[in-house]
Amino acid sequence: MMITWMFGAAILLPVLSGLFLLLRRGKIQNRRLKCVGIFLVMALTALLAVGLICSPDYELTVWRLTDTISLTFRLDGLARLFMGMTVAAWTLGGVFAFEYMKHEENEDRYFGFYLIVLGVLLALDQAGNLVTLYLCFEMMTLTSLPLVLHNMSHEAVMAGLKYLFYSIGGAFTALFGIFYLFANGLTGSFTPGGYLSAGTVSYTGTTGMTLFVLLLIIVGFGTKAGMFPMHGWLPTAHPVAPAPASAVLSGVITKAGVLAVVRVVFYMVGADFLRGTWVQYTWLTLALITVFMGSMMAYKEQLLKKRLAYSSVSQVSYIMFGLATLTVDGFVGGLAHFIFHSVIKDCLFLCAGAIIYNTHRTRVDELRGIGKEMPVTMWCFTIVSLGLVGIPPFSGFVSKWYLAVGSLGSGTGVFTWLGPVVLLLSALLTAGYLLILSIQAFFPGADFDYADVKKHEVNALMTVPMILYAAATLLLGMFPGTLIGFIQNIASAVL
Amino acid sequence: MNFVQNFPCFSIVLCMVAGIISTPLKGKGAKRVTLFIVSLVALLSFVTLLYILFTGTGFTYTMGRFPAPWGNELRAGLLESLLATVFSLVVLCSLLGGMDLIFTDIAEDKVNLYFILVDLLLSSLLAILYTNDLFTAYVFVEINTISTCGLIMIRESGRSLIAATRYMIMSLIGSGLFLISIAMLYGVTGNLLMEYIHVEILELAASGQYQVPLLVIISFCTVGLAIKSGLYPFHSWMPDAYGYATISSSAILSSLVSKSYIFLLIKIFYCVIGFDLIVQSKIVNVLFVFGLVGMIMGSVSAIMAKEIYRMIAYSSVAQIGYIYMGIGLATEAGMVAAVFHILTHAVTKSLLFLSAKGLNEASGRKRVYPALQGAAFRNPLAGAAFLIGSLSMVGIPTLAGFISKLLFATAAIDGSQRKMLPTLIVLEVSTILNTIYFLHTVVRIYTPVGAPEEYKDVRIHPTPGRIGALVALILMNFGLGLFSQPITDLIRAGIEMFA
Amino acid sequence: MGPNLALNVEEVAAVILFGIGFTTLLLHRNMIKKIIGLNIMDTSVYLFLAAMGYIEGRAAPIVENGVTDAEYYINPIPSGLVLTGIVVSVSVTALMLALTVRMYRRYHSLDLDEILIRMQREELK
Amino acid sequence: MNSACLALAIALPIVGGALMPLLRLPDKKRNLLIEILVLATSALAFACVLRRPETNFVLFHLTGNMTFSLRLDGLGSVFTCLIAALWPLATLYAFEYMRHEERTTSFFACYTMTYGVTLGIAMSEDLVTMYLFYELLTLVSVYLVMHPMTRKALRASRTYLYYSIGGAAFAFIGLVFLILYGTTTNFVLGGVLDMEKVGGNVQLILLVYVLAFLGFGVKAAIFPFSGWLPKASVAPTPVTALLHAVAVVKSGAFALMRLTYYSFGTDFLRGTWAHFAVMSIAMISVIYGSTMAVKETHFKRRLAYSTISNLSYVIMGVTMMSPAGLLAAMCHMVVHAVMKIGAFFCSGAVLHQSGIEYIDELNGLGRRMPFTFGTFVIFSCSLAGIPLFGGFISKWCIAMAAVETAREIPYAYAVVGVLLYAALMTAIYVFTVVVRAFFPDRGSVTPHPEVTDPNWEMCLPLAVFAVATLVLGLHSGPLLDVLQSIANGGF
Repeated sequence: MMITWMFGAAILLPVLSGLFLLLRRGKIQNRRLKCVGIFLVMALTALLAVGLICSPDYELTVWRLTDTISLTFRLDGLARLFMGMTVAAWTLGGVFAFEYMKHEENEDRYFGFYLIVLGVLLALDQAGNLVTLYLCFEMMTLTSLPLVLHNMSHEAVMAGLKYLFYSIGGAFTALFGIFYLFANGLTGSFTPGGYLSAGTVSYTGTTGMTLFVLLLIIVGFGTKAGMFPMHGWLPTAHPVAPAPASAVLSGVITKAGVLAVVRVVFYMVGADFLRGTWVQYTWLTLALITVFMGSMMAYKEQLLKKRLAYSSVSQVSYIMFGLATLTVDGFVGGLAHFIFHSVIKDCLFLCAGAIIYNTHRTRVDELRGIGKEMPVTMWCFTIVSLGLVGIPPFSGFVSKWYLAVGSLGSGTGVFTWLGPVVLLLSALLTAGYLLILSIQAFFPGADFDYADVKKHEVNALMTVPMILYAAATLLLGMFPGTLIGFIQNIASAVL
Repeated sequence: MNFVQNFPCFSIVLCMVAGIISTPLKGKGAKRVTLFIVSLVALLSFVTLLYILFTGTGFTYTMGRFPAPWGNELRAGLLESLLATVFSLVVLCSLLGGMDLIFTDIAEDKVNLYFILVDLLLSSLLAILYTNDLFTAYVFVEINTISTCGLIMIRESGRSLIAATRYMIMSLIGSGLFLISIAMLYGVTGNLLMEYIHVEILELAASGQYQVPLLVIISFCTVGLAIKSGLYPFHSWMPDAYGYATISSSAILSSLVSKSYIFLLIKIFYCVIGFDLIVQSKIVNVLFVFGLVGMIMGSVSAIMAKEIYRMIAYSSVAQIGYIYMGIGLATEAGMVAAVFHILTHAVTKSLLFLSAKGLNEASGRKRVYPALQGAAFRNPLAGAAFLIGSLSMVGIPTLAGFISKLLFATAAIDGSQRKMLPTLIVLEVSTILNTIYFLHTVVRIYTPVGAPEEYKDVRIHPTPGRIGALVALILMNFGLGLFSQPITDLIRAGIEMFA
Repeated sequence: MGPNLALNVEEVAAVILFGIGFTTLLLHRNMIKKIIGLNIMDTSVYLFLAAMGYIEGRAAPIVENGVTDAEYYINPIPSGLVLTGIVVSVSVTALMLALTVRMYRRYHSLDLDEILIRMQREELK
Repeated sequence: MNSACLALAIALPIVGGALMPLLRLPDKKRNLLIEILVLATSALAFACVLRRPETNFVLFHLTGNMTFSLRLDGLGSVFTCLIAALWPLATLYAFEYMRHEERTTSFFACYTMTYGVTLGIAMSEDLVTMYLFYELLTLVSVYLVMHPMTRKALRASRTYLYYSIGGAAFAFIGLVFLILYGTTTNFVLGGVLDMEKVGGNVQLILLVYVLAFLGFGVKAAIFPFSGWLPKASVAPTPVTALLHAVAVVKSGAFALMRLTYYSFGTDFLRGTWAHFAVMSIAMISVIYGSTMAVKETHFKRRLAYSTISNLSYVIMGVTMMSPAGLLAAMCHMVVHAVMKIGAFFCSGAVLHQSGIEYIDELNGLGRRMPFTFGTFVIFSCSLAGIPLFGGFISKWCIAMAAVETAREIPYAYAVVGVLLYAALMTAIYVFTVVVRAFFPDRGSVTPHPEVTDPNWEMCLPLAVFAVATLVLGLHSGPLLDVLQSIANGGF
């Protein structure tokens, strides 16, 4: 009973306070009070979420849409992992935004939707069956749309629409698969290991068709994760959104696609069903293409936030690649990379936001010598960049290690070695597009004129989240044991 | 011999007598005589119909005292008396509906002549319906032609003169062909009475003699009557003739005259040649094709027409196409459908012409479409009548046209497979075309805005005669639509009496 | 064929005349010529009928010498038909001529096409 | 309940509407009278549905075995309830909407008569009766299209007329064939074809079915014959909303259900080339409608194209030729009716309050008319098939039916694909409106800053429909149960 209440509160509290904020838009004059209120809501939600994370597994059927379609939520290891990441990223991003959004218009609307998306994401993380997952997925798309088009320039609105249509299109593609699976008997809630491999349900679909719809689901939900060929929205949408929004978009929302794929593949169908089939190879191929292509595009890109967006395209597909190997190590690597990349990319976007907020510079070549102006920001930037490249002892190294191990042990023919090669190549490119920034920022070269450079760092509301993220990158890289153990528990259940 | 058996002959003679009486009378007197006689004829025909229904068989009536095979005979069956009833009722309604206009359109000293012509026309129509020998048929066909010509040209405008001329020329060609076919038939069989010819022809057919002359006879006769009834390529006289005569003439001509020839043709098919022989001769296929083409071309011309009367006249071309299509199906069901459509068309076309006149009066006597904008509000009765007539032509259930369409379609499906699809498709295409021109006009007359200023606020109050005629025709339309079962049964029984 | 043609010389003549009359009626534009064509056509049919109606060796159907046996006379109907036909054709011709006069008075032409053109011109005014 | 009540329910609005112009009442009294009339009819209709008369009601005999007769069965009840529920609300909306128009009396007369005729379609016992009401529907509703009396409206009304009557002409062929080859023309679930009579003419009958399908499909705006619908959106919004989203077009879809499930019979049709043909037609219509809707910038016309696509969802359900398909078709019929009439009313409210017709002029209007656009968001989500809203449920049903059918006929998978393609297009064409209304480009001007939400007469229907959409989405179990039993022949 207590859990039901906590569950309801964790979702409804942010949603309702977000709605309240939207309805009282522009009516609350005292900004400080408002920010404190929002912070309290987020903190309370985080507490509730932590409470849920610590509680034992449960499954709640909240409502029945029809006799066969129910809205069910369940808490398991995967849900805990995602919930934890979500509240953490959200709270830090929120704090950052208190300062960042000062000079933007319509901040009430921003915070209103920001809170609503938080609630929806918490629900999404705990979605217990296909329909609930799909519902939350759509809701997330719709409610996060205002975050993307926040600044309302023509460009932003167009980007927002692009985001919307890619996401919805992807979701509908996946819906085809959901229809098929559901109509043929896969109506239950998510179970580790899935139904088909275990044969615990009378399934009437044909193998060929099931494989096909699985590919559709992977590509469909993969849209959110920016997987080739449906990655087009990501580099358009991220740069136009406000920096804290980009951070959570890239750090958390893209991962929702990963979550959905994991749920379907590992919790409905079962990895064994997929292993060795053409769908697995296609999935691997798509993931690798995305990894490589994302890095290349990021390397070529001159706009800072867009570069980061391409980087996200590439990095999220690391996760996809790990999952696609269908091995325990790959799975662990993937999910670990999910956490690490979230932390890192959140931080990178916050740094970019801080730079934009402070100096209004958006292009990479304008950042020479900025290390002198904003040392804290750039240090954080450098630390997490190293993490992303995968240099020990930073976190990215751990996940990439597992990914490589998983790939080598997957028995997928050419992919066993091609995977690690591409990952390495991409890591090199990552170094190329991120570290070069740090180098230019701190060592602008002899001809750089330091005369009119003053140190003007952003204030604590912005630096603290960045520092926390950077610290997390380092700590997770040095002491990954707990996290990896936790993920290994999940992996052993599903594989 | 029962007294009732004299009625067909009486009707014909009465009409002629009415014409003779009308000669010295003035217009008003002639009108009274004619109306009386026409009503009387309707009554007599109806009694005949009841009598035949009651006795269950038709009868023949010998004119003069010459016994067969020489004399002239009338023959009354269910079909003849039914058509006679409907025809005389339609004549009555048309006259009543256009009465005020007869007196304004026609020079005062000629009004009585008009009524004489109408009497003559009705008598010839009745004679064509009832006749049982080809000689009488020919004579009355010619009388029909002459009186029709008179009815067209009596309103002395340039167009009506030319229309009459064109009508005469086409008609004379038709009657020439008809006449020569009669002559050849006589040459082959030595008889003019239908039954006797039929017997001879059956023998000839059985023995295989005279195949070619027989074919020529059938073709001449069919083509001659087809020309006279205005089947598609021979229709050019119709629009002018119907469009520019006084309105009663238009109503009578379009709904009755050509139908009488068609009925004569049907009668010849059954009673003279024999239906099986006709089917073998393939002439029905020719009729079928021309019927189909006529359905489409008539409608297309109607769509292109710029005046309401010409539109209705072209629609008649299409409707005659329907009837020939029904005949061309060469089945009994097709024939029933054709005869039923004769009735439908008779009551609908006269309704349309009369109501179109009403609309025309409400629009400053202009006939072009733009002038008719909103006319139904200026003359509500005429508007409603035109609406109902149009809906019937389009084939909305509960109206006569729907039943016709239904019968045609059913006949087509029951009949030969080769004719089924063309029939159905053309039927539906023609329905759509009908919709286009009829309902376009309906929409226009019911559009309350955009009427020209000068007669925007005109309100027409129709004469009692007009009201009565329109209401009667509307009721007949609904009657045919709602109680079609007894009527089709009647027609079927009538056709069986032929054979 | 030859002997048949020679035997039925009236019928052959009738058919030829019919053709002439028919085409004249149909194709000539001049009203008067049309009417002449009409008459030729009708006449040919009467010739045909009369030829058909005559039976070799019988008398006209007028009772002569008190003989009432039907075998003695020819069938009166074709003759009657011819007579009636002549009457009809006379009246039709009269009607046509009357129409022609009317039209000539109005349009000053006997050419049907010309009349049509003039009529349209008149209506346009 | 006496079966004469059926006839009464039909006659009441027809006669009442026809007499309305003769009474010459002042506007207020007339409106009151009409609302009472409509409500009474609805009450009667609901009463008929709840206490269904067991017998039929014969109006009169036509020829032979053809009668004009009324009878309420399960499918008819669904349609009856649908229109009986929507009509009073739409009428209420129309009072406010038409306040400043001319010739309102004749408008409302036809509007009310259309109600009766539509009920007639729902309550017809056989194909002949339905054909009669089907034609009448065209005739009474054409005046409503031409009501603005502009050149455009007149042209649209003519187009509507030609399409509809032309369609009926082809439906007529089906009617005649059923008279000849059926045991009866009455509607019987499972079909009435007499297989002995059909004999070797199977191919012919299939062809006829396709022709009749196309014929009745004209009203349901299937692809090659959908041209009239977008044009007809020149009509006043209450007409576009009620007739061209519900009454008229649903009559077409309803007729197709009757034709497929109750006349020709699905056992006869399943798996034949005709089945593939009609399925393809439905799919093409969906694709066409949704794609054109994206292209269209006129608000009402966009919704009209959306109607084309959504109606063909219903028809896709129909063409699944299974009880599940019928269930899905009925479900989408109901759901689409509620959400599309709501969406149209939103567009009408915008037009009425601000005169804006084109979507690119809607910049920021969401702020000015929060209620209207708030409800529009609900309708949009429902149209796009987002869970929690009604549209999702019906799409779910269609997809389930399609997957089920696809086990035998793999072609039906294409239906699911088309469904999702259309869903994407739907999302595009509705959410662009929402985004424009709530998130205008910076620098674009909000026109008519003084515009507000309309008064209660227009808002009440909107609220009701929005709530209905949500309820259908959240708690559709009972509805689906009823529809399920109808589709299985239980009613």
